[in-house]
Amino acid sequence: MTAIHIIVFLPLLAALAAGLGQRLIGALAAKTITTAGLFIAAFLSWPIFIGFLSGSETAYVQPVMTWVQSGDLTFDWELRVDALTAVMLVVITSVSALVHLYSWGYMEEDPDQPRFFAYLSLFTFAMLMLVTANNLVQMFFGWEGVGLASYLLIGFWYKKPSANAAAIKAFVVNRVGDLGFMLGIFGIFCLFGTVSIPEILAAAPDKVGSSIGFLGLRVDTMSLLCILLFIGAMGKSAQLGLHTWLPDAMEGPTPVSALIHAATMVTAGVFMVCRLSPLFETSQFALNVVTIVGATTAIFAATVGLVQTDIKRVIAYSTCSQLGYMFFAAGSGAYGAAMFHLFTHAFFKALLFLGAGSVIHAMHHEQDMRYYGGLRKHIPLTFWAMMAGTLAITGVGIVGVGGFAGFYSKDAIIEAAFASGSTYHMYGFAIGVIAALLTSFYSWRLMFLTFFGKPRWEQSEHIQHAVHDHGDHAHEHDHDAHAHATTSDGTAGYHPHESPWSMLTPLALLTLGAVFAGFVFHNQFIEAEAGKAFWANSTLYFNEHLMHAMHEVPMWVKLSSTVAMLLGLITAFAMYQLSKDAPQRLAATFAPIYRFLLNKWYFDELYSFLFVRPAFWFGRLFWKQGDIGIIDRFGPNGSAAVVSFGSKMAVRMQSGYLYTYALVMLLGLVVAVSWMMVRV
Amino acid sequence: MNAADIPVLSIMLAIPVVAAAFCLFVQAEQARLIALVATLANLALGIVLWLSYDPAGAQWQFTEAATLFGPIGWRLGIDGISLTLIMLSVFLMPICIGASWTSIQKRVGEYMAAFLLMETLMIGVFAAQDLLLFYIFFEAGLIPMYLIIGIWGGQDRIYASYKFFLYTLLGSLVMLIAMLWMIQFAGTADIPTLLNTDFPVEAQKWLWFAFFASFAVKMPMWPVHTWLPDAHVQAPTAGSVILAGVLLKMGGYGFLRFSLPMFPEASADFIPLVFGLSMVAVVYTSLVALVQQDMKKLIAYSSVAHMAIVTVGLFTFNQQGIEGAIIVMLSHGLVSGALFLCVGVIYDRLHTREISRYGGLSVNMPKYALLFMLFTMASVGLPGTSGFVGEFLSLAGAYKVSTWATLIATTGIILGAGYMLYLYRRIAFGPQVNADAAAMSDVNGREMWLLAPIAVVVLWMGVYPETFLAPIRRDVATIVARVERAAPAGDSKLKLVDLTTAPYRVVQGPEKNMAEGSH
Amino acid sequence: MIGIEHYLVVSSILFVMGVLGIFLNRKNVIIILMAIELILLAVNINLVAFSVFLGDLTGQIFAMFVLTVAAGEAAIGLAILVIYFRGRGTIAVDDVNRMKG
Amino acid sequence: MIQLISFYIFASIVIASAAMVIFARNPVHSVLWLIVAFFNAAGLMVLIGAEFIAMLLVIVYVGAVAVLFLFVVMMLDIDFAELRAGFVKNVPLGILLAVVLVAELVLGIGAYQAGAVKLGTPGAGVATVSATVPNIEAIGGLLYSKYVFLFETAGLILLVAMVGAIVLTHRRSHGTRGQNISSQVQRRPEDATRNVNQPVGQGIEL
Amino acid sequence: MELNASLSLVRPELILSFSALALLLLAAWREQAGRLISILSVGALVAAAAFVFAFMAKGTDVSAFDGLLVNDAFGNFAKILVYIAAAISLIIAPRFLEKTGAMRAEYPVLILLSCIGMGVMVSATDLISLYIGLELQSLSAYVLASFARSDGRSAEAGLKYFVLGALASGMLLYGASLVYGFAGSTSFAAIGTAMNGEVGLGLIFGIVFILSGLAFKISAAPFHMWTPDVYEGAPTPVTAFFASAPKVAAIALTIRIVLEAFGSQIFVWQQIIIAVALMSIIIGAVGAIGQQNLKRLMAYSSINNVGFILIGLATGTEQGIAAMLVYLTIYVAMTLGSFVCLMQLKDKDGGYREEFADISGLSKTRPALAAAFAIFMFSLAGIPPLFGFWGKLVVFNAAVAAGLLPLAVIGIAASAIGAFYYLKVVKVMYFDDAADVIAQSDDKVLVWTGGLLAAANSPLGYFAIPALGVWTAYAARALF
Repeated sequence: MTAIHIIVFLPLLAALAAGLGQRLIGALAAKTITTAGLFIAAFLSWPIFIGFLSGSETAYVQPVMTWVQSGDLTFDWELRVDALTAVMLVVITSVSALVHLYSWGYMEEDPDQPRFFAYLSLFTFAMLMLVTANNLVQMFFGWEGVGLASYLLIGFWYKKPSANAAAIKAFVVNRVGDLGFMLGIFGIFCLFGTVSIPEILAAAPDKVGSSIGFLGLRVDTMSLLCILLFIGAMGKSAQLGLHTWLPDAMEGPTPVSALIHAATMVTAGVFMVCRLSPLFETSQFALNVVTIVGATTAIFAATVGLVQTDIKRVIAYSTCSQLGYMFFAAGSGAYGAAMFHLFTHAFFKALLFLGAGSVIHAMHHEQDMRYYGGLRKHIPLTFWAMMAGTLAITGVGIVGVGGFAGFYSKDAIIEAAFASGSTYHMYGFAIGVIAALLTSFYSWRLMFLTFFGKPRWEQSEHIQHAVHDHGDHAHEHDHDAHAHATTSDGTAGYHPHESPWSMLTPLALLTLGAVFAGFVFHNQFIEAEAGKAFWANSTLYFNEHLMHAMHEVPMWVKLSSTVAMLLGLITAFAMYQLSKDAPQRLAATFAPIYRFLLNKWYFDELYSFLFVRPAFWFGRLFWKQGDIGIIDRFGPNGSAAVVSFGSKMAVRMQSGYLYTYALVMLLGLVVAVSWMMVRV
Repeated sequence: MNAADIPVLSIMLAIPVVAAAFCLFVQAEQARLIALVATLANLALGIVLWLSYDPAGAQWQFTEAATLFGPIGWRLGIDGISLTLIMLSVFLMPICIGASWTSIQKRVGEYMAAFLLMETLMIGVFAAQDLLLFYIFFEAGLIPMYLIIGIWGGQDRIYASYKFFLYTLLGSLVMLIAMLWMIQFAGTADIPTLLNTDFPVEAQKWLWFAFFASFAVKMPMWPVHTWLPDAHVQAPTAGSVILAGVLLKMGGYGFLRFSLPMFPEASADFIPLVFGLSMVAVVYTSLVALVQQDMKKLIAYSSVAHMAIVTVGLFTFNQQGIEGAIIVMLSHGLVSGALFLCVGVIYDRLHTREISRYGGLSVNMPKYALLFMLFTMASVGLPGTSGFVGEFLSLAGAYKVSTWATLIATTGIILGAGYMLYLYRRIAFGPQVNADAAAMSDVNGREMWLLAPIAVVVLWMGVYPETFLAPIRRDVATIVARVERAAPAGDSKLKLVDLTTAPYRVVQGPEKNMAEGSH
Repeated sequence: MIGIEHYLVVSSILFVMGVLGIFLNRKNVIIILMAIELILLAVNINLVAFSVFLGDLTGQIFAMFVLTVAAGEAAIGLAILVIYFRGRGTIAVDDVNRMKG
Repeated sequence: MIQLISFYIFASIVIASAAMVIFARNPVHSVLWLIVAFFNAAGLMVLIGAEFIAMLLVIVYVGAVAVLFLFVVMMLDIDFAELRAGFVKNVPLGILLAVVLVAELVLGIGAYQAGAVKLGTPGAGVATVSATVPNIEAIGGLLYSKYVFLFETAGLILLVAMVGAIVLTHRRSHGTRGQNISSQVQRRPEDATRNVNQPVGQGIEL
Repeated sequence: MELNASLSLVRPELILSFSALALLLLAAWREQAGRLISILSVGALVAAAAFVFAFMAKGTDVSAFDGLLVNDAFGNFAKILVYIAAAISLIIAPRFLEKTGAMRAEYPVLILLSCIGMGVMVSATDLISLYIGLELQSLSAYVLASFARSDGRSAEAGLKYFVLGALASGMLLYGASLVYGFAGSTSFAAIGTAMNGEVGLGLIFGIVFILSGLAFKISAAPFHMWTPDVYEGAPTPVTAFFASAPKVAAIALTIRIVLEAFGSQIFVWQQIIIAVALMSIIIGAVGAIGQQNLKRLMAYSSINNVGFILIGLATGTEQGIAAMLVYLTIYVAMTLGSFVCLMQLKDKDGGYREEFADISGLSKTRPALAAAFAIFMFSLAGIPPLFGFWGKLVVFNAAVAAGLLPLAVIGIAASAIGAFYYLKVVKVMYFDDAADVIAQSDDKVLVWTGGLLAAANSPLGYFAIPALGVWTAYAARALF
């Protein structure tokens, strides 16, 4: 029993205890157990991480037990600890522990709290299994396990149809990615005869340049395998094409969004690419694909984020966009940068989500930013936390001096893309800069709409309900009837309160992360020498040439993201603080584009048209026309009809008349005799 | 006492028959008890069998031979594959009896007798070492199942029972002719001997087809699957459990025991057929499952899709594929059985299988919802459950043979997730729209005792499948060795090509030159 | 002496007429019984002719047995006819179809 | 020559009367035509020297069978007016089949050309027709030696015919009392009569 | 002495003959002695069977009456089967016939006489003995068919049976005369010799005619048309008898003549047999589906089964013949059992029922009877593990061994159609609502007979396989 065992399995035990034993131990105990478990895990994780940072730890694998042994395919349950794992360990356990704590407050009124905490812990366990996997199948176990937990948590409020739909969507879309992942694993096993990650990575260079049969085609071996694996990563990390589930996943409780859909699970794809980076390095083609997909996702999500009104959706698209950054960093070969961004992003994005949760909590579950405004004064602590997060995500900082977390990681990515130099990477660089602008814009837009200006709460149904439920207990749900209640200050008489300490503590801790994570850790993550030493203890391929090159990019490149950030801030300030109707006018002027963005590039509609509706249509077709109309009709029912027709004929021939019988006998005789004559 | 010295298999075959005879003559209450005791006794014997089976020992263990019936040798014996399937049968039987405890109120004695006979026949199928004996057990199962569906079934039970009976009968009759031919050719009906008999390649083709006709129906493979939804929908809960749990496995067992090792060349020749049908089945039946309004029908269609994975796995000719297929069979036996039990639980309360009549059961039946969720996840092949291990192994094996088949079969994980979660959502999630459904009580102790053991085994098989892989490893290896000479080349062969003609110029390893970029 | 083929032709014509008599007639069962006698007569002619031309008495013995049986058959046939008539009051062949299908 | 002419006469009458048997409207006429046919068939047999069988044919058929037919025809008391000579609907098919069959028989056997018929050869040990032994004697000899068992079995056939005819048609006449001979014979005076010493004026108690 | 030796070889027939005559006298003497005479007849059959058994043990083929009859294992096996079937028909009959007012002492006597005929049939090695045996059996059968003379259906059955039977024996005789003429002898052995080598159409026509006549006797399509009507019309015990003993005898006779007389002309008769077999299987199965009357159903079932039996003959091999005998034995048990069940279908007024509607839901009111009936039905359908399966198996095994694969495949596929109507009986008894017209049976004899036959058809029957295999193989070897 080592620390890593405890870190990984304590959440599982806590989840089981809370989930299955909730009747026995009660809600409070369930919450305590899970939260305590996570804090213990987090406290155990940090020393490991620090050990790797300081170089006192080396990578090792802890066996747990055998899993599958089938012919030459063997994979066991085992826990791999290396620098990459350690980074993920601290991210996962820390954010998870904080989210657990946060949920005490956020979910206070929910009757199903033990279930919620059990799911959270279960998720953590699965995520830990994913990052400690030493073979692809265990990684897949974690992969699917987090998918399950995500499904359960998105659908946590299972009475809400939209939550259920979102949960299913998340699971199914992820499965599309998993299809690629599984095929990738199969291909790797087929090629290398093993699914053990170190063995694969060791053997991969030998297969460079070879070709392999796939679907009747002959394709480059390593490209095929990497692309297949990357499809899996795309699903989990909500990259363009397979991203549609992520915004819908906001149907889940906000702590879930923070933990799963910002800090940890969605980064699994990035983690996987980094974990297998030596493999990806064998195929430039695959890296190019990763770059393009990542960059395109970054810009796509950012554009959509511009026009969303739901506070969580804005952050969700932001997440999506940031994941794109991470991928094109990986595609550029800057895996360290990708991991670094993953690391910082975990803190500031979790912070943003939890902050948004705090806002939502304060606003009585109203999530539409159009009904916020002026919250700065009501919930100041939340405001400052959010501000820190915004500063971090937009990458505020001064080149050469320092800045918030995002400043280090995002700039590193943009510079690495530039440094890589190929057409694809230049595309990534350009996108990165533009997306930085957009990021800044929508982040500030969020801030301005939420915390600045005047309250606009009176139009919110949630607030009105809250007012009425708490006020005169009028349950009449007639909207117009509430018009008279509108007060001039736009608050509808509702006064948001700051969240309890259980929610604020995590905000505070994460704020620390958002502010300092970049500054403290950027050396080990991306500096050429320190990074090389740090990442040497992992499977991550650390390209020190690139890291060197990154620091030597022209100054305009280094400044470009800062400029973009400022531009975004200014635009947002201009549109949402100075001119009140600029957004509306803009939307009216560019109506088609606005609608295009508002409808998320029509991806949902397209998929519904391409896949969902045809699936049902074909299902019905196969069932009614295929099974019933053809197979049954010409199969069993058809033969039954033939037989019963024959039976009717036989009965009719059996007329009861002697002469018919005699005639049939004669007929038989004559036929036989004739046959003999003909034949002989 | 040494278990090898007593005829365990014969005793396992005899107990249910004797109990069945008793059941016919006693009151309902006693009949239930007798059936339960008998099936539990068999389960106990099964565990003895399991524990005393030596995976490293002789290929055939617990062999018995007697010449009671002249040409039909009473020759029994099991290898690991038989062992696991026998275990599955004896494990599910007490659960079936328990599932019928209260829901069957008419003609209880006969019902229990039918089930007990069923158990004997199932064990017999897996334990028979004589071709004719196998056929007798294989075919005889039709009678009790016909009666179970026809007497204790639902509205359209008669159509369903006929369809079940005639479909499967017709399928297996031709197989009988082939068996006779084989016995003539080899001069023996002894299965172990036949397993090492090399039939002429031309003869193999039609022999294979004759066996295929039977096993494909039993499996069931598309397009001869249409009996299954009807049979499932109409059968009582326990009938569905045994049908999905064990009867469908006979098809897979048949492929494994006969088609592959006895006709390796023909099997290899017909891989495209098997794969083709399986690919169609996965997509086709999954889509059909998606639009079902009847819970049992949905699960039945999902069974067809899962069985298609089995057929794909079996015909991969490699260790992973075949072991995976066996695990899928075991897993599907447990999971779909459990799903049918889950349907039975709510059917007993509301007496409808219409999905739309339920909704929001998580509220009033949390334990039920949890178990149902577990089995749903196992059905969609979530890692950590039994469903994953088998599917993964069989598809991993299939990849070596056909990437197309693997790709299409793997889409089953998407579609499977689609229809199963959609089902789960409509039953357990959402608002409680039906007052009567909302008033249903959670699973009681008896139902818990039925479902919990399955849940445990499902997780066990998912986390530590070694328990189930160990006994079959040597036997699958034997089969693989036997079919090796006909093993297909596969379409994913590696070719080391000249770098200059490679479709993409590949930059060599980690030492690539930064500035150069590529392409 | 007349050739055997003559006898064979006569007997085959007689045989076929007997068969015709069975299924052409639809009004009277007695005629059918007589038609049966015609068939047997044809057989007897055949047997006797063969016997003589083979120079072998067996055929004539056979014919004798046929004769005997024919007598017995006639008796039983008529007896059945009688009870049938008693029950139904008709011997029209058309009416003998209570059972069919 | 005379034989040939006789043959043709007999043969044509046999066939013609056979046709009449079938087509006659009146069953009585049919029976009479049947008798004609049998007589002429007997003639055909006599022509080739099978005189015993010929005689048997006349005796059995004309003497017994035909009379039996006549008897039944009369007994059944059928309304002959109703018995039109109707034909069934499949007549054309039936006649076609009959014609085909005749043609095939004639062609197949080779009877259409004289001398073409190749008969089998009786093996050794069979009863050959001898010119010196009379037909009836030869048959008798064979019948009571080799064929004795079948002969007796044929007797059983006749027994069956008899028993069958009786068991089917015999009706126990109800209302009439049968005579019980043994009880009549066993009857003794003391069973029948009783002496009583009856006092005067009290009447008799029976 | 030759005659004495021959007579000693026909001892079973002699016993039966004398018993028949004596019992006839007894019947004349004591009018109400039907039951007693039945019992005595059974005794006579048992005695005859015992003699046959004694012969069989000797095991050598002995020719009697200068080659008219033969005493061999094959004939003896068939005789035993015939006697057993006849005995069972006798045992189950009295109560039924009494209820329907048709019980007369002549019934057992006629059965005995018929048995003599059948004995002659199965041991005949000469066309004349064949004919005599056949007619003795047939004439008795005609009488038995119309035995319930007060029942119009019975008389009609007799009439149809008689007319068509006479036509069939006319065909057979015509064929026999042709064979006699062109082979030069009536002895099977001599005919067999003559058949060697090139033969003319005369002989071939003879074969066709003879086979047609025999096909009628075994009710094989297309000469089966009488069967449903006669089976329906005849009193049920008589139908049971028809379906069992005469069928055995006629099939045995067919086997013998085909193999011993026509053996070398296999390409002529094999085609006919195959065609007839397939037609019988299909027509029997298809025709049965539309039936409402259970007796008619059994008639079609017997047509169907004859088809399967003929597959064995089509092989022309020793194995095929042995298989036929196995099938025949099992068939006798199945069909007699079915009729025993049918005879227990009495309503509360004691009337006999034989329609589908009457057995609706029988399993609820008379579970044991329904179970027995179901066993017979599944057995007839050839579903393992019931014993009927074994019969089908050996027959198809023989066909496969002889290389007749297409025949085997078509035949076995058609048997699935057959399964349909057997299932229908089970369905009506088990799945449908109870009609509750059938009263409790008060006839212990039927219950016990039915029970024993059901046991024989159940998987317990498999215990008989070794013995049955040995005996049938032994019997079949006698023909080769």
